[in-house]
Amino acid sequence: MSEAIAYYPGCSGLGTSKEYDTSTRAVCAALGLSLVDIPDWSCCGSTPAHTKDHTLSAALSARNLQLVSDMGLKAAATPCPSCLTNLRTANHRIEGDAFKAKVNKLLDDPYGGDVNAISVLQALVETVGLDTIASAVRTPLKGLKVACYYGCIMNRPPELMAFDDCENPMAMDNILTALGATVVPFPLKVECCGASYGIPRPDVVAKLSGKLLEAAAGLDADMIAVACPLCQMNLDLRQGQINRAMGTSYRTPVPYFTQLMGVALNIPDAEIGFGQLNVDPRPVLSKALSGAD
Amino acid sequence: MPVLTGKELRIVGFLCNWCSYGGADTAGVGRFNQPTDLRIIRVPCSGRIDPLFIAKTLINGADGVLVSGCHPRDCHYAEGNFYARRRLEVLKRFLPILGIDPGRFDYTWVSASEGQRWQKVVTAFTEQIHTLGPAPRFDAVAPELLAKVAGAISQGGNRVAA
Amino acid sequence: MNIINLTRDHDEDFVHRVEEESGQKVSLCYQCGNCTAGCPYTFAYDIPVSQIMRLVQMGQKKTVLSSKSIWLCATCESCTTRCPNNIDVACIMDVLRHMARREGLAAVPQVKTFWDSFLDSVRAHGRVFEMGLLINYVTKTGRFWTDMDLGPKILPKGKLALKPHDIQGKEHVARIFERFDRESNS
Amino acid sequence: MRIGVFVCHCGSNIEGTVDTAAVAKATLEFPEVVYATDTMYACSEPGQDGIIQAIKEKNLTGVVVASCTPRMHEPTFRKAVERAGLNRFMFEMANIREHVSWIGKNREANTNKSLDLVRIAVEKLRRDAPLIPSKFSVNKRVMIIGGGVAGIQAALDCADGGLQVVLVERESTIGGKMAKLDKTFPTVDCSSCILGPKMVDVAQHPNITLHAYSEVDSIGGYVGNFQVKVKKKATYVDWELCTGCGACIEKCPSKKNPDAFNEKIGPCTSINIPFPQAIPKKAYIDATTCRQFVKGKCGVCAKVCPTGAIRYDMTDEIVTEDVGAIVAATGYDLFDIKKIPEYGSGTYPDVITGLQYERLLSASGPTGGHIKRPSDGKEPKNIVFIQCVGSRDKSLDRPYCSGFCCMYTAKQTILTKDHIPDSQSYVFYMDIRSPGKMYDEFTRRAMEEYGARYIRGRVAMVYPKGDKLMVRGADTLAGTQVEIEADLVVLAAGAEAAKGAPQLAEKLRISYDKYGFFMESHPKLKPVETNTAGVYLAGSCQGPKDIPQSVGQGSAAAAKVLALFSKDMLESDPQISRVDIKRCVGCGKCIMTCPFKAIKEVEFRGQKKAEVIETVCQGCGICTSTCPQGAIQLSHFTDNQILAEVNALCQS
Amino acid sequence: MSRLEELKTRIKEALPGLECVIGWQKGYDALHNTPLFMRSAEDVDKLEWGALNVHNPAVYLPTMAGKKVGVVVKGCDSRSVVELLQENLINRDNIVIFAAGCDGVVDLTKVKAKLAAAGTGAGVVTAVSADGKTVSVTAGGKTVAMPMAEVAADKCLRCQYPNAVLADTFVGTPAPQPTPVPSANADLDALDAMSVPDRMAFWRYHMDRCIRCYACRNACPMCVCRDHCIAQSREPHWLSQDDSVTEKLMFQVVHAMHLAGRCTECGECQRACPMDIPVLALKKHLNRTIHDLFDYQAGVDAAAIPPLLQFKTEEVNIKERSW
Repeated sequence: MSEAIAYYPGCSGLGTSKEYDTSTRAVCAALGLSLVDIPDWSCCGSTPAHTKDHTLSAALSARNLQLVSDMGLKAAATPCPSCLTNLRTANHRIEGDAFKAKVNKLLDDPYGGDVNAISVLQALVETVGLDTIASAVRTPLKGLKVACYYGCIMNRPPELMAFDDCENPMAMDNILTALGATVVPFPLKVECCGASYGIPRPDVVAKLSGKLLEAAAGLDADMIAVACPLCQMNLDLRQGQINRAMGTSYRTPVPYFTQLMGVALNIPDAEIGFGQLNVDPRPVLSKALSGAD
Repeated sequence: MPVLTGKELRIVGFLCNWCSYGGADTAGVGRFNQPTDLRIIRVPCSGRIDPLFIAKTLINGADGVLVSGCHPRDCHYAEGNFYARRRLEVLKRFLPILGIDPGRFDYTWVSASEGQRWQKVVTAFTEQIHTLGPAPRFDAVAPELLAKVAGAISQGGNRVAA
Repeated sequence: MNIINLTRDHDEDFVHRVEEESGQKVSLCYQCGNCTAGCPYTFAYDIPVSQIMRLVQMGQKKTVLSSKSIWLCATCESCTTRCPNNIDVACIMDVLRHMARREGLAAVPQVKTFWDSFLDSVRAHGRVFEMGLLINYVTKTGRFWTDMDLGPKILPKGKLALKPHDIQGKEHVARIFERFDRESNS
Repeated sequence: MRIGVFVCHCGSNIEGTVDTAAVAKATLEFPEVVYATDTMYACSEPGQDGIIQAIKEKNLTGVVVASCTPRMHEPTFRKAVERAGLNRFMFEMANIREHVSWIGKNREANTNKSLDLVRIAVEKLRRDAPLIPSKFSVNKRVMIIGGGVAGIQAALDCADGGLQVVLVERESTIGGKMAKLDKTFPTVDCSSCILGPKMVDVAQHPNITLHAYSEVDSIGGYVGNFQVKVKKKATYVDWELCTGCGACIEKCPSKKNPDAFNEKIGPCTSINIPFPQAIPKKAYIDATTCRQFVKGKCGVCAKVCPTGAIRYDMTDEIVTEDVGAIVAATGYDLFDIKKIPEYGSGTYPDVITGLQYERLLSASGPTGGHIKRPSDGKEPKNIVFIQCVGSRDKSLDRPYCSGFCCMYTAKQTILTKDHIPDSQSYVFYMDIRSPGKMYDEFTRRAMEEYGARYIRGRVAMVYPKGDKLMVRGADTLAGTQVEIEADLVVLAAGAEAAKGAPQLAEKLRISYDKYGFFMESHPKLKPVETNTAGVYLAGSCQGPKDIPQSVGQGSAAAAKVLALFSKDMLESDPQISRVDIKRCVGCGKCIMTCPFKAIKEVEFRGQKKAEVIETVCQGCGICTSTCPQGAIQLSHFTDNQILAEVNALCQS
Repeated sequence: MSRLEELKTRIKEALPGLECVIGWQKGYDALHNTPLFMRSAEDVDKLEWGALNVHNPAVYLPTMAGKKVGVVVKGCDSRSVVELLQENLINRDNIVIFAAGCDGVVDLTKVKAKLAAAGTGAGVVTAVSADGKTVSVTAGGKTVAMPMAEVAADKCLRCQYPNAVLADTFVGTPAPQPTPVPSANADLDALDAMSVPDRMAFWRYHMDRCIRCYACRNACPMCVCRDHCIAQSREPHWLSQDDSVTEKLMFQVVHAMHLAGRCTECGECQRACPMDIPVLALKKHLNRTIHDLFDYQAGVDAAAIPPLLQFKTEEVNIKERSW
């Protein structure tokens, strides 16, 4: 078994993306990837923090990275790309001594800069490996056509994120292929969904996410697999708002890729948490899987 | 007329004719401003630069020596800079045992097209020398320091320092 | 349209501040438009991002800091990733927001209010309390209709906790904010 | 010694920030300096006359000129002092322009530094000795490396000038990139109609030996006497017997290989002649795809060849060519458009390069001159051209302008309209670069007469939507995002140095820039010369060039070679190493380290000694810094001269 | 048969074919052995072997180039022979090497210090005996016993090659390799521990004492320039005759740099120094550098090319400095 990695669920993992959290934990446990909870972790600050100030944003992230360091671990994994960006940006900026000093001035316990942050997706691909995933499949997702949508910041900017291709990432596609699903070449993989503007500017989200739903439908995808709580919320929960604004009538399921992994690995339904989604993927899923037989 | 007292330090450059001297020319043609301390001695090839020239320059009181040649593999004479690299690196590591700060000597590679890089190198090296300040001289070691070291030596016998 | 007198109205200090705070060199921009071409928010902007860059080069502080665009940028990094001159455009947009805040400007107030509500929530609980954030935002903006339609979809799922998950070290987090406030006021 | 010092104003170039009169006056304090003056332009005729006059009137025996870089005018002034009766090596320069006046504005510091530089020049001059060059014979054959239009032009001009020419071409045919073009701008001439006759001339010229499908393996020797080993790669066809009839191509069963000549948008056979006008018109086998080689059985071509020319057992062969000069004309390669994934090249077949589009336009191309898009063979209606793909892009380490893309794109929009009258071309550009005779008028015609829609802005991404390609870009003039539903996207891929260019430069001992383009001797005044005597450049190997520029450089390089060969004997540079036989202990360290094998061991009164071979020594001085007893000294850069410079600087 | 007796026998056998054989003999007193040039059997009988054979006889070989000679070597001396062969300065066909295992030689400075400490500093040494562990020196009628470990030359305390690396005739049983003791590197360790300015003062102090006698150079088996040493030539004119610390230091730098990658650390330079200036430390420092950079040791492989007379296009251990 591989070395333990600290686990940073992110705030939404306790709320709007509970099912991402539970399915991630279940899948990683099934694949022997040991995720250790960070005691008393706090919010990374997300977008609002960096739009206010870079030092504040880095300090909010650094508090958590230092907690990981206190655990004696060298790496933390998070399912949420927004948290990931903040953690990695903090690490990057802290390489500059002056900035590091400013950040540590805000903290109770200074952070040394020695904890790497990666995504759960990266850990699954690099630490667990596609071969292990493929051999763990119990229910192949044969017949299921999936568009993999990574969101805008999972891989960008490439110098910072240092994982996968920034224009045409394949990590999630490769996992789903390993699960037996068919992936469609989704050209808008890294286009922004509207991010956190769902509340202050729902019109913006309707337009951007609408485009994604349209592209996926154009490719006959059964569903869109995602890796970001915000993308998931925009595409799934707000699908009705989008339909109203754009005059469309999509009913596209938007599960987390970890949920689909859960299905393939025969994880109990409760941990997969399809019931938590707005558009329930189960009807489409069972239709696709049975059609293949 | 010496260097401008208080403003300049004595920095001597040994540059190969084909790449680095040309690079310095290119910097001039591009009007890339540089500190004025450096005096350049032109040699055909970095392989011509006997490390002893550098030792001599530093022992005789220069504050810094900068050597620049063609990038490895690009030597006009095919191999000169490969020999130079070995010999200059040995010298660089030798200087501190003599009591000369190794920061007073550096060698690098600048091609004839790299005017901007030359500007950067000269500026950085000159700054480095100014940070180190005027070089202490063998013939002007402070009497107190000399007495201290001499005392230590007589404790341990001539051959061993302390 | 305004005529800009470049001898008089070029605020060089503004250009320097942007460069210093972002670590980017704005003169690298040659106005190819790739940022605007890739920006998903161009349709919502009042000034396209490439013109924001141009106006920064021109030292047009007021126009830039009062633009709506800087509040509508989601930091999706498309511009930064594709800039042929390796300019971190998204970082410049961030810095422009910081400067606008300091000038008391927020051309899209509800965005600022939303972000502030978010940070207030983090400050109070150590983590974001999503329900509280929404209520706070609605109260501040008076936009009572916000996401009312989603309530029936999400509330039965039990995803939105009605009480915050306060962390034990929430005062640590609060102290980060306090120190930050002190540093920025000093 | 009686030394004269001349400090040049270079107009205001030096005088602007250096007090030249003060420098001149102060040098009179230096040992052996008997005369010093400032002068307006030392290199001008009156300037040189002034030096000559002073030498004669003041009986000067050595001269220092403080002016520009010696890399510029050292030869000029050496000739001047020689005209006055001095040995040309009794001359030194102090570089107070490039190394002083142009890099700082502090007049006091500059004046001071200039004086220091004159001081070391004087100290060096005091230890100069007259040097007499020796003469050596010239092999009046020239090798041209690269058979594109620049190399062809250089070869023909040299051959017409009576020289024996060896032309080496990497591909199986000459013609280079120009042979792949359909038409040329701004005249819309048929490319192969104007290049074809030149290629035939090469084949028929009695003075030209062509090694096609060959590469330079190694180069030894020096100006006048190079030995070049050329690797003739195995073609598996005996070209003495091959008549180019094409029977083998017709019958070859391996037909689906990507055709390099057609930029891989069409298929070709494993045994192939790239195009009908190929020179030499000989077949060659691509062993990586040929069934005889891959599967070990086939032999169809051998069976059908009427002259029995097929040789499956052929191996690479090395031939040595002795030549006196070399012209590098190795051209350029295209930027790999796959490096910009957001444009979808490599993923979407209908995203192609401009050169691929030329092949689609060409009557000899894979579509017979009908524009059909690669994915489904449909005729495209909306065609988007994207400029600066791999040019002017720091993020891809390609900050330079490729120069010719603006023009060929304009040409392609015109040709597109000619081929498909109801088509619409869109061009995304940043700036239009069209400085050339009739060039800008040509781009205007594309817009005004042919209706090409030019959009000022870059493209962020290309993605498929149905059977269309969505092109999302910006129109920065309108300040908006724009989208085009395109049928075909043509990328103006930038030019980069030819593959293997740095390796060839190392063999030629010439410099190249960080992108792999070869360095000319002087960017303005010596554009086709290099810093290695006897090696010249022509065409895009030096930097991107269009056809007229390349042809001009081919002719220019030929002129340089003809001028070099106009003498029967060349003078060797006497700045070479010499052995003090008394001091030599015969250890052979100099022999061991000499890169040119220019030092040999000789017996002198029963003792081993080193001896320099005058014409082989290139004057690098590695031997001098290797010899512990200083027995071998590089003339004009002796230990004593450099030590005198060091001492002058340390004592001043 | 002892090593010495066997050596004598073998040399006598070989002598008819040789111009001479170089070794050691008793000197002006019992403590000082001196070089011996054996041309006859009687000469051979004078040969000495043991802890007092401090000289390196290889120093004479280059001057005898062209003649067929023999040389008796300790392990350290043999490295000088090998280095001379590497550099083409002597011809293998003309050299016959006799060797035996070496148990170390004394450092005369240390011996004299012991005598001085025992109050018998001055005067002629009348007898010396050594049994490998102890050296007993009789002077002024008084015998002082000294542990070999305390009077052995530093180089012997760190000896890697007690037996010749190259020999035509090796007699007796090989000597065991001593375990290095920390004090063997005391000179370099002390310099390493000093600050850079202190080192300048250190060399200033010693160069003030240097009398510029060139004994260091003359004793060095690798200083093959001899009369053409650049320290004394005007063409090229590297050094003036000025009696200044800088000129004297520059000479030491010339000597050290000319030995970079060539010095076998035989220690003759320092042994020969009448002023006891620790000039070997400079060469040791360079040898350490050469070893770090090129994983090379001089004088162990006659076919090896010295590192500064060759190069690699990619140097693993030389890091380009970034500007």
